[in-house]
Amino acid sequence: MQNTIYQKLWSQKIILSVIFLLLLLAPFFLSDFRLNLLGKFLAFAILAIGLDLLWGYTGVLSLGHGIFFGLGAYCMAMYLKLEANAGGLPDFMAWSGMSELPLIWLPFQYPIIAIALGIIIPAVVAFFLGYLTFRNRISGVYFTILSQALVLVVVTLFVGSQNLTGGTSGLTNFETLFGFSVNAASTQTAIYLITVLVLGVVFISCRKLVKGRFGRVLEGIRDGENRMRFLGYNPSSYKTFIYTLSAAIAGIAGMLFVLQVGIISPTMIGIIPSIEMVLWVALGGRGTIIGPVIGAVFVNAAKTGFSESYPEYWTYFLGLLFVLVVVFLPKGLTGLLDKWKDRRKKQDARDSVEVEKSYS
Amino acid sequence: MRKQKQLLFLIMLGLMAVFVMACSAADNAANADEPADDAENSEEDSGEDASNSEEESDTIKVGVLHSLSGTMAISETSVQQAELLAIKEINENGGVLGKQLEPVVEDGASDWPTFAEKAKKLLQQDEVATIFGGWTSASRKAMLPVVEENNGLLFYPVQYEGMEDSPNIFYTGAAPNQQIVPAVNWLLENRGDSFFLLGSDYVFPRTANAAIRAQLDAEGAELVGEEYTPLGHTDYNTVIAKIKSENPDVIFNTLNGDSNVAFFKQLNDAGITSEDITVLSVSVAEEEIKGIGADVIEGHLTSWNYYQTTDTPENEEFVANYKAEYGEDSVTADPIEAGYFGVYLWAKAVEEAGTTDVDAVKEAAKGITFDAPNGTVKIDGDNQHVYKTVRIGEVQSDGMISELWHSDEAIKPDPYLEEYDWAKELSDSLAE
Amino acid sequence: MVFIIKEVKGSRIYVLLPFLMRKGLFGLNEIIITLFNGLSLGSILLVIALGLAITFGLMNVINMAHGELIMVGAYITYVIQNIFMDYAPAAYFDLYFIISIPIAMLVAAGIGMLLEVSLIRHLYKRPLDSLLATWGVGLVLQQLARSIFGAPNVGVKSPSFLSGGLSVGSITLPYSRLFILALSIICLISIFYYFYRTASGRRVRAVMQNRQMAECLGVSTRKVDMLTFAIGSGFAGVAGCALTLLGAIGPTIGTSYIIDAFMVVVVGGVGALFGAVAGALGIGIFNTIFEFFTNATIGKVLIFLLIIAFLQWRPSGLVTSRSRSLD
Amino acid sequence: MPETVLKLKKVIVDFSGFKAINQLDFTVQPNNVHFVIGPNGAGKTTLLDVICGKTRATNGEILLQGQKELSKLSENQIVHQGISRKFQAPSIFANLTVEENLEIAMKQKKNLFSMIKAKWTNEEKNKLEEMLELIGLTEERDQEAGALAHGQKQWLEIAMVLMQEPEVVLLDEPIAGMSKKERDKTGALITKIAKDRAVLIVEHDMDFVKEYSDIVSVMHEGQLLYEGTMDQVQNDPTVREVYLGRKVE
Amino acid sequence: MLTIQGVEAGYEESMVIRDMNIEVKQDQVICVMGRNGVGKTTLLKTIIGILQPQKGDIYYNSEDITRIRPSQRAQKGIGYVPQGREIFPKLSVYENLLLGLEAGNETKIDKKVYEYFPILKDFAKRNGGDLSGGQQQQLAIARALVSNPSFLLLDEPTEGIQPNIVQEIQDVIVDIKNSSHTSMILVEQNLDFVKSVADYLYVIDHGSIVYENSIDQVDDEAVYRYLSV
Repeated sequence: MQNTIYQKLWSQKIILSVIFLLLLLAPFFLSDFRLNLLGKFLAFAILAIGLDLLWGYTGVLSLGHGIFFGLGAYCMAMYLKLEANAGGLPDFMAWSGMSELPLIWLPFQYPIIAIALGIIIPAVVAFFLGYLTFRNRISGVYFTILSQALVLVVVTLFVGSQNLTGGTSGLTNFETLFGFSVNAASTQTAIYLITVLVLGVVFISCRKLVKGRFGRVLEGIRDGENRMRFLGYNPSSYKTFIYTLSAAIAGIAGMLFVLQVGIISPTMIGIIPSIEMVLWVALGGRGTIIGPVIGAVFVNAAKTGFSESYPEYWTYFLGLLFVLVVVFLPKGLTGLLDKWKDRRKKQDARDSVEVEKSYS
Repeated sequence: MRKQKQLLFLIMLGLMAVFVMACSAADNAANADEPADDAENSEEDSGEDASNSEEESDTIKVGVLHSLSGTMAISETSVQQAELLAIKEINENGGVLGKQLEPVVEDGASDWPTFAEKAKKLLQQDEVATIFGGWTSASRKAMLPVVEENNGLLFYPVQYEGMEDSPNIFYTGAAPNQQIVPAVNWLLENRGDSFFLLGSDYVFPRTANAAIRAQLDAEGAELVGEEYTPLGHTDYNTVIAKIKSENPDVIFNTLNGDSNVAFFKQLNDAGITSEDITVLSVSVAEEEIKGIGADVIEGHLTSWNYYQTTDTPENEEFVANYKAEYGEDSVTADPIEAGYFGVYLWAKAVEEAGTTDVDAVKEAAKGITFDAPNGTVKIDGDNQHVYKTVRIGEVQSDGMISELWHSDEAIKPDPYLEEYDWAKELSDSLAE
Repeated sequence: MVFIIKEVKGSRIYVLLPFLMRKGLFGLNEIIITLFNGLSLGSILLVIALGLAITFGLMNVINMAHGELIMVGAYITYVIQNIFMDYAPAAYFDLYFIISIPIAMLVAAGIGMLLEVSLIRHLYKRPLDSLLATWGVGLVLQQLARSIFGAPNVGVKSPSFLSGGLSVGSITLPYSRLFILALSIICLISIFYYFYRTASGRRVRAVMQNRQMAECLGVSTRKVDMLTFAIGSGFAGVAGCALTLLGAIGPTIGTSYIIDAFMVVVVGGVGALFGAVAGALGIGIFNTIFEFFTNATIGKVLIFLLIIAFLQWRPSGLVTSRSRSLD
Repeated sequence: MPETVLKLKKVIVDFSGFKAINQLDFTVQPNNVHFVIGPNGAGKTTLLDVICGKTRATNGEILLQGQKELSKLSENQIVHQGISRKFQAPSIFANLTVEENLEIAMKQKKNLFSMIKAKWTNEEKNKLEEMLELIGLTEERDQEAGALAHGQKQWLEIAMVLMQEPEVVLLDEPIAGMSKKERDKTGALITKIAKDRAVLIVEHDMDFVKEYSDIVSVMHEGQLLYEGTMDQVQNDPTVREVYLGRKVE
Repeated sequence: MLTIQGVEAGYEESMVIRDMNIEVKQDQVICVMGRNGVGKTTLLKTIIGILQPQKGDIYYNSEDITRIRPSQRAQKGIGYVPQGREIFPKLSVYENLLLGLEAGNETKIDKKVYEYFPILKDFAKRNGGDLSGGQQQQLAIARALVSNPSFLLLDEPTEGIQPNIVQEIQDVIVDIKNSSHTSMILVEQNLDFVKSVADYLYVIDHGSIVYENSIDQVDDEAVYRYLSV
């Protein structure tokens, strides 16, 4: 028994390493544009891992992860914008009537602080919302709808405070990052590689987190929150923590997104993208760490592919995909793989099982 | 039970196959320079065919990038249609440089990062000679760094707030001095001098209103109120209550999209007609009127460079062709026309330059003219905007707009409002 | 630059000051108008949320395609208007609106029924999944509308008897608003009548209170589920019809209302029709007041913050009712 | 060790007017297998609920070891005080393996950060082995708990309760739905675990109660009707009356 | 009329009743006795269809009804008075009774129901949830009777209610037996009452029938052994 588990882990490790290696080597065989796209997908994959910690492992569905992604992205974008204007006032501030840099923009002159805030701000926002809702044992559908309302609040605020956020246009037109041209192919390749590395780190640490005892507790909360109370756990604190953690991860993903796409705007953090993020996880397979990665890359590749090939009809595909996956593949693509594996295993074991059953 | 599962499995398999196909299409495009892929690609729909490189082909690829889905599809699809019509007409007349134009259509999906991504794809992957696209300022701003970085071309067809002149963008819509400034002047002369500014909360209305405030101040007119509502806002009761209590002579309306429908319907319901307060809109054209309902907006004013009723021989032909292509019910409007003649301007510049090379085309485009449906337009060599005639019009009961006034000649574009003393402070602060 | 800042602030004060100074903060007219507008917004929200109060509130199904059912209702109105324009004598044109209400209801109900039988029925035990699946359905419906009616908005001409308004002193109360107010009351009464005075409504209530026992008495819970969902969807159609009086009719009309509708139901308390009424009016009035004293953007933000604060105080909404279907 | 491990003083549980438990005084002694029986609606399960914190007492005190007041604590705090409960329906975690179920149930610091750092110690491993041995699921340790037979699930849940090293174990109908053989095994298990702690069991199966009880409490209408050994209970006329029809002649 | 053949049923993996064989003839009243938790309620739930048996079949008027839904069984004339009454708390008494008609065999509420339980007429407009336990039980029985069922399942109709109402209910059950062609399965704890109404008695323990006999040959001591503590 023990042996086969080790074998399983071993082979999994090999497959994952190969994928990782392939991703690292991608710059050699993909065009700049495709590499850039892939980098974007991988940034999404990072977010999906965080979202899955929350949904797949802890059973809390957030339809508002767009804002955490957005908060991270805006933090990075603010730094880039200031860098592009070389300390001057960003253009949109000028035409919305500001004469000097507003206070809240000041910290973002320093890249380290900007990056740190890109993680901290989403985490803090999530912590407060999580604390307030989970403490009251608001859960399930209620939390989901509340998280959606949060998106509306944040998006409305971002659109409304044009002088601070650039309004609907968002922040774009960046030039340099640490003195390198953001849009240069070499910088983009470097950012891509950083994305792959961050993905690797997030992947491994989340995997470690959920494979351990902590992960069991999360699954316990997902499957029976009240039962966990009677085993001596306080599910609210766990849920708040995971919500905060996944928001921080989303923030990281947002920062990587901005670096590669070169723009962040409220359209990217609204209701629709937030729901799409959930689709990535659902399609890849919730409750696994590799699932959301597969899902994020797969859905976005499909979306890009469809919309390039059938710009007028791709929303049909996306909608149908949503329905079919949810109805027929509740465990997503990884679930499908597992089923195949199970079936093969069961085939082997069928005879013996049947003998046993007839006796019991 | 088992049968069900088998069926399910088949469906999933089919879906995956579709996926793989879509993805491989994308991948093929990725390896565009590898000739091995050509045989496979030639079987694909020529519209999607991305692999033929320019030298060996007898077509020129041009990108058409508008929102075909999402909230902005409401406005952008018609512009896209006009551009495709122009491309078709040019092709029927022998193309450009003897080559046929091949439009590569992409969906910006009302999402600005998607505009950036698709613009990048068009320039890097498809190597299009130019892109026609965008509607919102946000989408243009998203594409701007991409076209600049890749030294591509973008023809942007919508009136906007100005304060921009990218070397890689041609602006075929109106600059503020070709729409807003003359409209304010005309209103002051003809309709009264107490103004209420109403706009959607984004960059165009905010910037336009900043200019209007300065202009009103300079003219000694009265600003009685200024309101912004979120994009997509649908309840204007409270705003109308505020308007009523201020009782302005004129409402200068920079609302966008759906909000216009809600505003005009509710304004009409509140018993305010064009006789009581004149609303002048700068984002309401014939097509929007269809959605608003001519009965509720009748008598209100608009300021544009073109109306379907504009009396030129070119327009007569344009309207006829457009209707022939897209149905009797379809209407033309200013952005549609700007998208349409943008294609012609580009084609003319390419012919002039003898190549699709961006720098050569830009050079050749300077001062080029074209007899567009709205009259003769000319590209300004300095800021790549076009000279256009300004027209104030009144909405008729049939949904058409009849012209009340037009400028004597095509007005020189002035995106930074440098010509106006009252705007000095404004433009100075932005020019830095 | 200083100049513009002054003006920005100036304009704000401009808007507020006349009220405060010229007419006084508590001018009677302003109070009446604000109250009426709040009531009117509340009634619009109520019309939109009534359907959801049934499908989400009573059945605990999160139907994200509800907004698209509203869209269906709006397009039905458009289609019927066009039919009247082409075939009916001009004198009877205004009747189209009256006729489209029941037809919009029936068509939306039919689509809802189809949705229930083909999809939602299989997801009752997975409420979050039904949320995701119906969102996909919404996406498809939206694109379908775009394919059929084209991407641009379509225009619906309000019937002439609803244009203009009722003048009370210096105040004008638009007929269309009054109509929607009346419509929301009619909808409420008919829902009330249906649930409390008909055999079919009685079955629905029985199923929601004790599904198993109702089944044991011979009530086909499947049929009841289907019917209940269809009715909830039908009211979305009615809402779509009403919304044509106020705003744009396009493929994305539903998305702009759906979250508001959900908030109404959440604030009102899932499973309580009465709660939905209170929630709608509360949100409507507060929103109008906030918007009146600030602007539409800040008003929206304030109202959402208020809702979140409210849920801290009453996590399960204004009216809590324990219905079996939620256990 | 004090005489009484758990003491309820004048506890009332009022469900909007209906008193499921009414002025109940109740004590549990250490090392006893203590059964609670009574007709339906007598308040047996409510008694367990109020002890473990699932239901709040409207009035009264619940004292552990004579001093710790439980009635104001939350469910998870009560667990840490040393009271563990097994519910009537098997509530193991079906998606986790047998071993994982025991792992999360184990007595340990259960706050967030100690759980992130948590690693198996030798002591813990030994304890796990012992427990698997005790419930006879060593073979099935890597199996998903959902795939176990009904009896095995119940044992696993008892083991999860024991992993918390409680002073008082509450069991709600532990043998419902079990075969004769499984019942015997469960009985033996209960006798074994009662060596170190008090076990309070709600049960209907009289043969089982008779065989394994040290003391039996009969509840009726939210109050304690009778308490004694099974023999005493069986010979008490009021008890018989309550059981054999409520038509009081 | 009703035949239960080798039925095995329960919740998830735990079998509550095993290899159950019961036969009810036309106009017969069958009583089922046993202590709490031995499977009596499970048996009735399986007959009405709330639970699906894992094994075995149920025939009603020689038609196999094992796989049809409870509502269809109700429409075939099986009435059910569940343990715990299960009346609809927010429906009025009258509405609760009207729901009894859903089985579709009758269109009007039979006056006899009000003769049996006059209180239901007085309280017609009150919410079911506001009635006392005994009144709720009367309502539950009345609700089952309005559809004029040919087969009635009664799960501990006298449990936990005040003695005067117990007597009323028992009288009604005896009257139904005597005055109509309704067969019954009655779950009861009170042997004296059982003897006054039943034709045949089953005693269940640990999910199986441990004793059965025609009522006139019942051995009281044997029964008590399975019922008492």
